Amino acid sequence: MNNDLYHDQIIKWSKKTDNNKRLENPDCSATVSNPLCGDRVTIEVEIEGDVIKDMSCQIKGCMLCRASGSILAKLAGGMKYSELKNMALDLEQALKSQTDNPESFPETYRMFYPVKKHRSRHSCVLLPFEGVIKSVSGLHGIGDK
Amino acid sequence: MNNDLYHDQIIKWSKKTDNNKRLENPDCSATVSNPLCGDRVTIEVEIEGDVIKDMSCQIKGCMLCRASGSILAKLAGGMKYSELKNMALDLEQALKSQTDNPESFPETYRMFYPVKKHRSRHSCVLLPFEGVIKSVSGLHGIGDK
Amino acid sequence: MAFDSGLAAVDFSILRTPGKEGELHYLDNAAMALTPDCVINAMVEHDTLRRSNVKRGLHRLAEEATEAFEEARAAVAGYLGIKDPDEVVFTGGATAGINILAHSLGLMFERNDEVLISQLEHHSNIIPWQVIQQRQGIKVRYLPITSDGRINLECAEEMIRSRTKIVSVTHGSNVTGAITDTRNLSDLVHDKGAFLILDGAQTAPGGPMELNVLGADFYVFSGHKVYGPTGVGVLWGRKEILKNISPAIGGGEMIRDVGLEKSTFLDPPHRFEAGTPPVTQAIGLAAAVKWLAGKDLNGMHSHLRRLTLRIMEGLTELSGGIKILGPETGMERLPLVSFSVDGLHPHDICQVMNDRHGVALRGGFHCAQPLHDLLEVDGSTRASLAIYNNDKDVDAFLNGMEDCLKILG
Amino acid sequence: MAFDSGLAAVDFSILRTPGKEGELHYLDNAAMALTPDCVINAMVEHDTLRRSNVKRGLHRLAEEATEAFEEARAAVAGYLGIKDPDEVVFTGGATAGINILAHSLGLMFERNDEVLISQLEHHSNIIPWQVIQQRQGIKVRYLPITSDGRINLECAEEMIRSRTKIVSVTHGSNVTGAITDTRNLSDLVHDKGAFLILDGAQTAPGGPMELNVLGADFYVFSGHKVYGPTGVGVLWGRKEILKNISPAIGGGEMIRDVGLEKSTFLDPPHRFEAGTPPVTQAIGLAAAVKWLAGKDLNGMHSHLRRLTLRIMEGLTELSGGIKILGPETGMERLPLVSFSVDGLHPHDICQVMNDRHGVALRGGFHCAQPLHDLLEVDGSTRASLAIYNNDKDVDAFLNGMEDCLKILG
Ligand SMILES: Cc1ncc(COP(=O)(O)O)c(C=O)c1O
Ligand SMILES: Cc1ncc(COP(=O)(O)O)c(C=O)c1O
Repeated sequence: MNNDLYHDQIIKWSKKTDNNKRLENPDCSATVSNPLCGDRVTIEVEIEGDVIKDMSCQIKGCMLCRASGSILAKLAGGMKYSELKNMALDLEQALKSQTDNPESFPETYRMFYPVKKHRSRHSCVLLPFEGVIKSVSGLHGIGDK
Repeated sequence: MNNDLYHDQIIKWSKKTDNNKRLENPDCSATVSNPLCGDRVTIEVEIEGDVIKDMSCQIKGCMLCRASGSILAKLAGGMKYSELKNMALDLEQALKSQTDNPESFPETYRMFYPVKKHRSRHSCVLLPFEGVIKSVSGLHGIGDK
Repeated sequence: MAFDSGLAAVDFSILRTPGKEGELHYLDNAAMALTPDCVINAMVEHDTLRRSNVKRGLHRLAEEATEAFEEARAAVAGYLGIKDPDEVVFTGGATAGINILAHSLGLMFERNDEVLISQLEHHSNIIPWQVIQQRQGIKVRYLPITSDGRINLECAEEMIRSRTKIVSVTHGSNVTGAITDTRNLSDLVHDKGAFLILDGAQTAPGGPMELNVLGADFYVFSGHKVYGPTGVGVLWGRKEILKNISPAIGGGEMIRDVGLEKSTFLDPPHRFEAGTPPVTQAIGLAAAVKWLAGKDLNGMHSHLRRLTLRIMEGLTELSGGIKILGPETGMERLPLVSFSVDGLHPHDICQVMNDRHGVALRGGFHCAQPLHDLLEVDGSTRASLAIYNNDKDVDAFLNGMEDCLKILG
Repeated sequence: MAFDSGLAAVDFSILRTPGKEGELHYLDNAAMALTPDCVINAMVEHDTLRRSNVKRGLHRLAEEATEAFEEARAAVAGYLGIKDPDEVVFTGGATAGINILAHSLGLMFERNDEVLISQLEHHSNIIPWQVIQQRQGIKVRYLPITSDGRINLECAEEMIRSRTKIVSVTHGSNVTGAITDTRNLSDLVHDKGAFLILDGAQTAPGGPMELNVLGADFYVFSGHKVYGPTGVGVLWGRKEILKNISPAIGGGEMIRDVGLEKSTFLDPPHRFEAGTPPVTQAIGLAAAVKWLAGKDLNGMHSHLRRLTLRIMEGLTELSGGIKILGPETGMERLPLVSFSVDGLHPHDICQVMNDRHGVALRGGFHCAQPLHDLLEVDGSTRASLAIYNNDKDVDAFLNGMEDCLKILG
């Protein structure tokens, strides 16, 4: 029996709570949910031009979703929104692709490689990204680039 | 391959048309049909007390139904209605019973023994009886005996 | 090289092992086709290795079952020639598919809206609309048919009007064998902003399709007529339309959020798959369409056309008031032939053909009573062909019919 | 002698041949039970010997298929303890059965009529009524539940009133395991001239029944939860009521006479079986209930009661904020236990239980979102038992839960 899906790193990240704090002056926010498993993610973003300044991520959901959200919230500060969108695409592709190659995952998300073979759980990992994209794409002039 | 369902007697009776004539003064009449195969039987009966005087039987249907109707129309004249009802019951029971015994059929209906194993066709043989019963049971004082 | 129906027949246990009653000439394929061993095996394999409920489970069996079920959906999408498997809804059969559509689209109808069907329809494509008519005061109207049993499409332009919301017609008739030409029809329907539903129960068995070319918005068929299992069927619909329809048939696995007053629904296809779907049967159906797609289909079609022609010409040569329904020889038709015989009841013909000749036919109204009323025949007898039928079956049929006329006539 | 679950387990290929992943502790039976080989074999035999459409054919295969199908109906009637097989309607599943009822009875509703369900219901017994509510302006009301997850029947007397036409409740909850006491309920319902529908999806697997004793007018269940095939279910109704309901789901094989304006319907059960029924699956279902009826059912029930108790007591002993939903130990309940764990998501529990312990559970809302909202839990994890489960499965479950709390807590 294998233990790889919930390995130490995932567990550690899933328990981080520092990005749960709400932002004082978010430029945008959004809530997304996954009806199949009841996960719900609320994202707040501070953004200047194309650059994300700060982000919070409140998650009612499973460990995969919480771990993914914690990493994203940590990473996002200082990142370009376009980069984040590309990372989301890369991650989705890596999860869904037919070939089994951990290298295809964005480096900071390589710990999610074991999720690959559990199709029904891909959406848990992707949900925080969806939240950011939904949130920012509501802002005029950025989202529709 | 066996030939027994449509044997000579059945064919002969199915082609008799002498009872297709309409009665001049029927006491009662009824039309019944079998939605599963589209057979339709119209019965007219002249009856005095419990005794059937004359009967006509017009059939749009398959050979089994026509043969059954011809025999019934021939037999019925002079028969007590209660006897006819009993014969209908006997015939139905003989068709449906689990045991394979031609003797269980009313004598005049023994030619229908091969129908026994074709469950979906029992109703073709029984339909003319249904017609008589529906017709006579409409008459006050007889049908509800 | 000529098509060898024997190469298909060997795939069927039921044909390899004739019963004690002798050879079986199965010509009742339009009612239900036989099913090849690979379909049966696919279902046995599923039930013995991956049996579980689908869509939500996280354990191994549930994940494997869900994967197999979604692969089945993709296989059916492939068969239909459409890109997005999410346009494929698994149902209980063609009838279930039309009922889902009628009841769900019905929620959007207003009084005096019209549904246009045809006089050629199977009861499955009549009764559901009559139910909506009775319930909601909409109007069901009927495209007339030609004397050779095709939908009279010349009337379509006039009959489709702004109140027409749905045009729902058979893609191929189970009685006359006529195939509906959808090209102009689709344009006429869409010009008026209506939707076109095709009942593909009899055309789906013809092999892989290009549904988009047909110009339909919805297409339904049954598993058991495409060599697949009973208990399963398919409703295909364009995604952008399916997304905007509220499902009238509700249950588990199709909702997003359930409140006491109101609920919201998942995206298609799930919103139309209320309750536990026919999992094992969907997998069997996928095996069936993959099996069929692997055959020489051009060969099959010309083989079946030839056999159909033999039946029609053979019947014409028999004396005794035989009337063939549907398009005459030479015109396009499905590989089936329905006919009436003056003075003979279809059930008598079927019984003699079975008892004396081992030929399985179907007789009656074939669930198309309005059509028979119009053609003024009291039921008909139908011989319908499938990939495994051969000249011996046709010989047995024609000899049998000659015998029938002798005995019963 | 104690009940030996191993004697049941040997009937299942899927249990005899554990995958490479090691032993399987299948505790997801409330979602779908496994199916014994005799059921699979019955279907294979049918498809390879008697495959044909039913109800109207006159050839050998059609007669044999019809006979087999009607024998299946009789077998199910026997299982339900009712005399007349014509009260048994084959459907696609429990959900399909409730939809047939809701839509058909819906045709008779008047504005402001009421349907009373409960807060304990599966979505299958909520959504169809909400659809009718939205369409026809009837009102769906909810019997409240007790804090231990039973329907609060004390409110029934007050809530069932003259406008109430239907009371439709679960006979056994798939979440709390509570079993509905129908004796008084039935009287209350009938006193007001309403009908009582029982959702038997979770009670049907308990073995042969005496439906008449329950006092219900309708009862639905699914094949796949009684060790039978997917794609089939049963709707039972009292003949004199069924006879007076117009079917809302229409198609072939259920009509008496089809006119262009209006049609008339066959007697029950056929009027509710629109289209080709799930023939092979009905035969599989009959094999399943016959197989189950042949087991030591008293033995099974006390065995499952004991295992259920072990699960409940085992969970109570674990530290870590575990809350068991439903009746407390000692009270009657179905052999299933749902629970929530503070701070742990059910999907995480299910995943770890599967990956590390080979235990198959189900987590989430179990298609009963209103119930979870009321119990104020964000989903639950469920272990549900069947005839083949044993102490080893419970051991694996309890060990696994301890591990889960350690890893995830
Ligand atoms: C109580 C209850 N009712 C109804 C259903 C629906 O059954 P199905 O999905 O087989 O239609 C289920 C099963 O999920 C259930 O547990
Ligand atoms: C043209 C047509 N439509 C619909 C149906 C209904 O299919 P099913 O009975 O499988 O639902 C049939 C088959 O009988 C058919 O031939």
